[in-house]
Amino acid sequence: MFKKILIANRGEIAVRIIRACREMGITSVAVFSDVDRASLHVRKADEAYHIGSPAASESYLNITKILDVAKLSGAEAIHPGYGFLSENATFSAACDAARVKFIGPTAASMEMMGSKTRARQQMEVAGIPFVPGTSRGLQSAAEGEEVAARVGYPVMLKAAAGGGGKGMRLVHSPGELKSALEAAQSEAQRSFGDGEVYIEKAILNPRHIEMQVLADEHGNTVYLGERECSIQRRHQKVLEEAPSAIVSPEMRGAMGEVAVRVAKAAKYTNAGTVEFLVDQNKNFYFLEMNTRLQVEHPVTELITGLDLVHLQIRIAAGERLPFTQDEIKIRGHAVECRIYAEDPDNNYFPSPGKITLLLAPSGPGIRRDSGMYEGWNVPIDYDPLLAKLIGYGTDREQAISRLQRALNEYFVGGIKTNISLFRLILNDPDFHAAKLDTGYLDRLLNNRRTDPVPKNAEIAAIAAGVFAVLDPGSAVPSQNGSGQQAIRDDGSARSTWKSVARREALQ
Amino acid sequence: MFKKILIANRGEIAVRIIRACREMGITSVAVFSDVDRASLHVRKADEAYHIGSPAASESYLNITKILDVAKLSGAEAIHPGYGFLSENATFSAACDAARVKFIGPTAASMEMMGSKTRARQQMEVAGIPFVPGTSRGLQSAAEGEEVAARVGYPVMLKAAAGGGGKGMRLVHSPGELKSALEAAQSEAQRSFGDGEVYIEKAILNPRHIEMQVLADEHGNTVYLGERECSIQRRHQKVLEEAPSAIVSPEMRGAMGEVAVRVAKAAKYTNAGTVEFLVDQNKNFYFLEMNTRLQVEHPVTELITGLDLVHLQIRIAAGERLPFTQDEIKIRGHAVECRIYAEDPDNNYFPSPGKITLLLAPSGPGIRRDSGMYEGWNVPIDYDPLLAKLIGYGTDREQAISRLQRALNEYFVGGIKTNISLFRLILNDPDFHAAKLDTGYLDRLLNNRRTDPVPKNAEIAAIAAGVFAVLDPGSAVPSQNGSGQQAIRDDGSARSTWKSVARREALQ
Amino acid sequence: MIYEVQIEGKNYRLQLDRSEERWTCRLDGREIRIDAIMARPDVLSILVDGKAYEIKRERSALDTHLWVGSERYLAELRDPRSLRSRRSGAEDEKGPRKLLAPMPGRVVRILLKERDQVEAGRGVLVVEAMKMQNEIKSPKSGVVQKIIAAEGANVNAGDVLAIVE
Amino acid sequence: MIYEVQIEGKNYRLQLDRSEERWTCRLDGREIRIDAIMARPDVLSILVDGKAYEIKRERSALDTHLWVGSERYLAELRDPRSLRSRRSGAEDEKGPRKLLAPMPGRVVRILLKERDQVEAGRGVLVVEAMKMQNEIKSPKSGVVQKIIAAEGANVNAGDVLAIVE
Repeated sequence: MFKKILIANRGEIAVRIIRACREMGITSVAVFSDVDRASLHVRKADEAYHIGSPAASESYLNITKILDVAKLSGAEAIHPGYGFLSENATFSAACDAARVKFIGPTAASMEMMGSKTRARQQMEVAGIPFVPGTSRGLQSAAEGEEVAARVGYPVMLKAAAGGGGKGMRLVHSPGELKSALEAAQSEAQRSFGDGEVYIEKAILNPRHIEMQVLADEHGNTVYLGERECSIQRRHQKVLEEAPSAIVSPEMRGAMGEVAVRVAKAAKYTNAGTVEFLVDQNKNFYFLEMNTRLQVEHPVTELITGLDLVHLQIRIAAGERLPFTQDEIKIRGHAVECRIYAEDPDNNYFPSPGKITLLLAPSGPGIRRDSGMYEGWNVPIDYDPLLAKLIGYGTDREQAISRLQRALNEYFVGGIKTNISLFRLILNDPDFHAAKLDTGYLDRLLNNRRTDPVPKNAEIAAIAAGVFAVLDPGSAVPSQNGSGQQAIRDDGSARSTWKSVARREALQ
Repeated sequence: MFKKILIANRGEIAVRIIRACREMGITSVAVFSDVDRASLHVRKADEAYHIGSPAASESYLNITKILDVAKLSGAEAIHPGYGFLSENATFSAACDAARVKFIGPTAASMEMMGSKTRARQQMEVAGIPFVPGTSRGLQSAAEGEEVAARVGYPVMLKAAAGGGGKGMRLVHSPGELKSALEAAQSEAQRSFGDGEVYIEKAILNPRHIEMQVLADEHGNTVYLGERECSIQRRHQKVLEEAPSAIVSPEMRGAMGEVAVRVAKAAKYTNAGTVEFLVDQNKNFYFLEMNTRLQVEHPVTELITGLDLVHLQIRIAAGERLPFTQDEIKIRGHAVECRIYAEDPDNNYFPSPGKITLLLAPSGPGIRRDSGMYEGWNVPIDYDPLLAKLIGYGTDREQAISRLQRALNEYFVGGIKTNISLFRLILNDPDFHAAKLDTGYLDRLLNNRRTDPVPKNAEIAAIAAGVFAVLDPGSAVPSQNGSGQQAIRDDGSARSTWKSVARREALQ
Repeated sequence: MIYEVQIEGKNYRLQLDRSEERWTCRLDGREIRIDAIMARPDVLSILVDGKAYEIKRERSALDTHLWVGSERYLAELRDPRSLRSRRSGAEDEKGPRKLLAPMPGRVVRILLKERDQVEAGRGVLVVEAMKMQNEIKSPKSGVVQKIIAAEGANVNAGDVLAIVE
Repeated sequence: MIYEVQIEGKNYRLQLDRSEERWTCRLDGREIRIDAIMARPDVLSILVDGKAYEIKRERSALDTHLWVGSERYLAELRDPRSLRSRRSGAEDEKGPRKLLAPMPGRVVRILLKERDQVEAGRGVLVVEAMKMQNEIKSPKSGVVQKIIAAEGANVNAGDVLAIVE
């Protein structure tokens, strides 16, 4: 087993990996940029090294600096977490060259899965089910029209190097195809430096369901059940659950078999996720493979009772999987909420800044994986994921009700978060009925009418006064200098709250 | 299902029950004494009523006041938690009389189990295995000597109304018996107002293992597996785990069968616990039945995936058990630490007071049931249990390592806690080898030699200076007025820390 | 002590006094029996004849929200004088208005120059945070009187970025 | 700035200065490269050439402990003058000594009267907290000069209960 592991990441996932290292008796090495000196992963690690300025390219994406720290600290392995360098084949290869074990798949597996068209070509050989379409980039609009005619409209144009919805176009009729293709190609060129675009039959209102796989370096590969990830905004997952309400044991077995075939075809090792598109008749089609640990891995851990990060490390150390496929038992239900620093009043725009108050939920069936703490200043430079709140229950209903209970206990002061969004989702009848598809969340947010002033407005009015009595000074947000300035500059209510408070203090 | 439930308790268990109510859509009603207005259960409940002065007899033990609140608030049921009125048959009967459902067994079941000798008489009829001895109080020393001669020395004298070690005596030879009996009887009389004492063969170095049972009001009774509770101080449990390392599936089945027979013999309903003494040959003997929810119920919840409080409420509402015995599956391992406000430097004497800083652990496999929060003043009037930290893992080793990791994250400032005690236990080779009996913890604490000044003393020295530089004012414990006084009165180091800090502040 | 409180745009007249531990509370003239303590800064526990409420205060540079349980309310506290001076929305249209940064970030683009005409809702500059760009829009139609923020500068929540006259 | 630090009874001479964000640190004359920030009140993150330490300060009315990871250290910070005046334990026996309440509680029994003789370690009074009784023992042999606490009174941690001369 490794004695020391470097974590090439930050935030909640770095903390989660540091915890796994501590639990396994492995020394953890953190790296940090200028703005992360006070971040939780630096507080919690056994060792920590500064690697540069806030720009990721100068720090968390800088292969040379990270390998230098590995050498300096004597780390024998590197865990990349998710994002940053986690799916970077060059980094995986560079680790091999530096004789540091990369905790994840080989560069070859990553490269194969990196290009959607190359992956598709390989997977077709392995007999994996696909959305009907082309497995290579379109040479011309004519070719596109020919394929579209074969598979039937509507069709989807997708960038081969794509992701996050960039270079994607939905085409309903032959007339639209040519202009849509040109638009998609130029967008793909701009976004990924690669204009290759392919065509697929469009699956309307699909579900996004993914299967977790684990493969050791001795040829053993298993699946750990699916995750329902259809609830997305701007093509980003917001809430995930396991198992999926629509997946029967038979369907799980069939999807799992396919996922294992995909992994074996890619000579895949360590933890990976095979993403499927599922249509309304529960036909599932291979979408892509994520060659890393997923943000949402905890829901799988809760229903299987396994620790995926422990297992990643054991696999990377050359150990065999400690169980066979039929020893894996799924029990209960788990739902994860991604707590983002986002302002619900400003179209969920990121909201970094200082956390002035943090009330964290706990209790039965609640797991919290967090990278924040009270007093921490959330930097403006990285993505807004603050923490993950995961609810487990005997069944889906109990998992949801525990999560609702915990969300009511959760409070982050000083910055805005999307916690209220989860209250909205978890109260929605369609969510309870598991009527989900990738369009679900946009529909929910668009159809939402602003409620009439709710029943506790009078309590809020009283509370506003009680704060002024018990905490007069507080009307000036003291932790936030700019707050005072805003109050001075802006002839608005806050300044008078302040003046009221002042008179109050004199009495 | 009930619309409203009153919780006749305080602290972490009241919070835990309030959470269950919220998860089930039931309105929760808290009660509080003068010193608990700011306690967490009052913050978290839907309704809260003051019931009197700090003395438990005037508040949490006051049946009249509690039933008055039930009537006033319209609560349809009362959950007693543990301690206080939870095993008070008079209260259970009074609830019936007031037509408020008591969430627990009937008064009759409680009374039968309330007296160890009466319970023993009933259980002998049901063919439950007992430690050899008498099932009724001794009339004379002669009778005691006669029984002792039959079962063999050493023997244990026990108070029939007893508990917590009061009125207990270990007797090694006939000569000691008479005086020991008189001492036990008078102590029992003083402690319980009942001098009845019975005699049993003494089991040396026994394990204390208990079996969780659930019975609905339709005659269905199941067992949910055992808990290993041998780690005790002053006859109080400190750390519990499930399953027990020495219990095989066969032994579990046998103990479970007996526990179910005990429950049925007592016409038991709702959640209960059958305690067994287990000797070194794994023979198990019925000890007593606890007719309430146990402090340590979470370890059973984690290995079974069930919520015992939800189930208690459903049973009390007249529902049938939603599963059969063979649907209950035990998976993984769980260990619970009871976090007490106790001073390890002062023989674990209670340490109430204001919590000035609270760093709470979380992450994979960690459940925290807590009644405290930062800024709360722990009252001097009740027992010192602050919170429970429970670790779950795929196996015992992982559960322990996760708990060790979490304990290192746990910090309570302003008062003393026994957190360091758990570090000691979880690092002990005998604990890892599961070599446990009821004498384990006393042995561990007595054999413990004070370590040489450990390796990080120099870091501590540097840190002391860094605090003085970064937080000069802090040398005066500001949250604690008396602290300043102590510092002024006592011509010691702290005052100079203060003076150093002062000069520092001037630079 | 008298407070004029505005919750989600609705005004309340609140009379609130405390002697020792006892509170007297009148809301729009109606007497209400309450008990209140501050459990932590920004966290209240309020009892209103039996009902228990945990209230959390969410303060930002721009506004204050109060959470009652899981419901969130925009809250303003003011005294009658300032109220009089701000009653009509029309008056808000008069005089210069400031554009404030809603969150910390970096000014990546300035879309208008000083003395440019601007309609209400039109973007004046772009602030980037966490790899996303946010157009700061003009609160009113008028003329860009002043651009205060410099391109590339880091700004804090509440900083004044520009003024529209 | 020079500090005399005592950790678990062992003395260290610490020279510590900070200009802007840079620290200079000498422990018993040995130079050590450190970086330190205060993450929260009573919580430090200290880096000592690569090694990361989270330090938590546990303050009570009677003493200060520092947690380095999971190890707990009794810590005292003093300057040379006070040190000189307190070096020998013998001197501690001279003069009156105060008995302080180690925790909040209630004085349930007073075991000695003023002017009683008392040996070191003998109980002087009994404080009850959380249903347990704790004998407060005399730190030295001598005479009970003054009993300050009254039977039945509530006391706070650090309150002076009695003085032994």
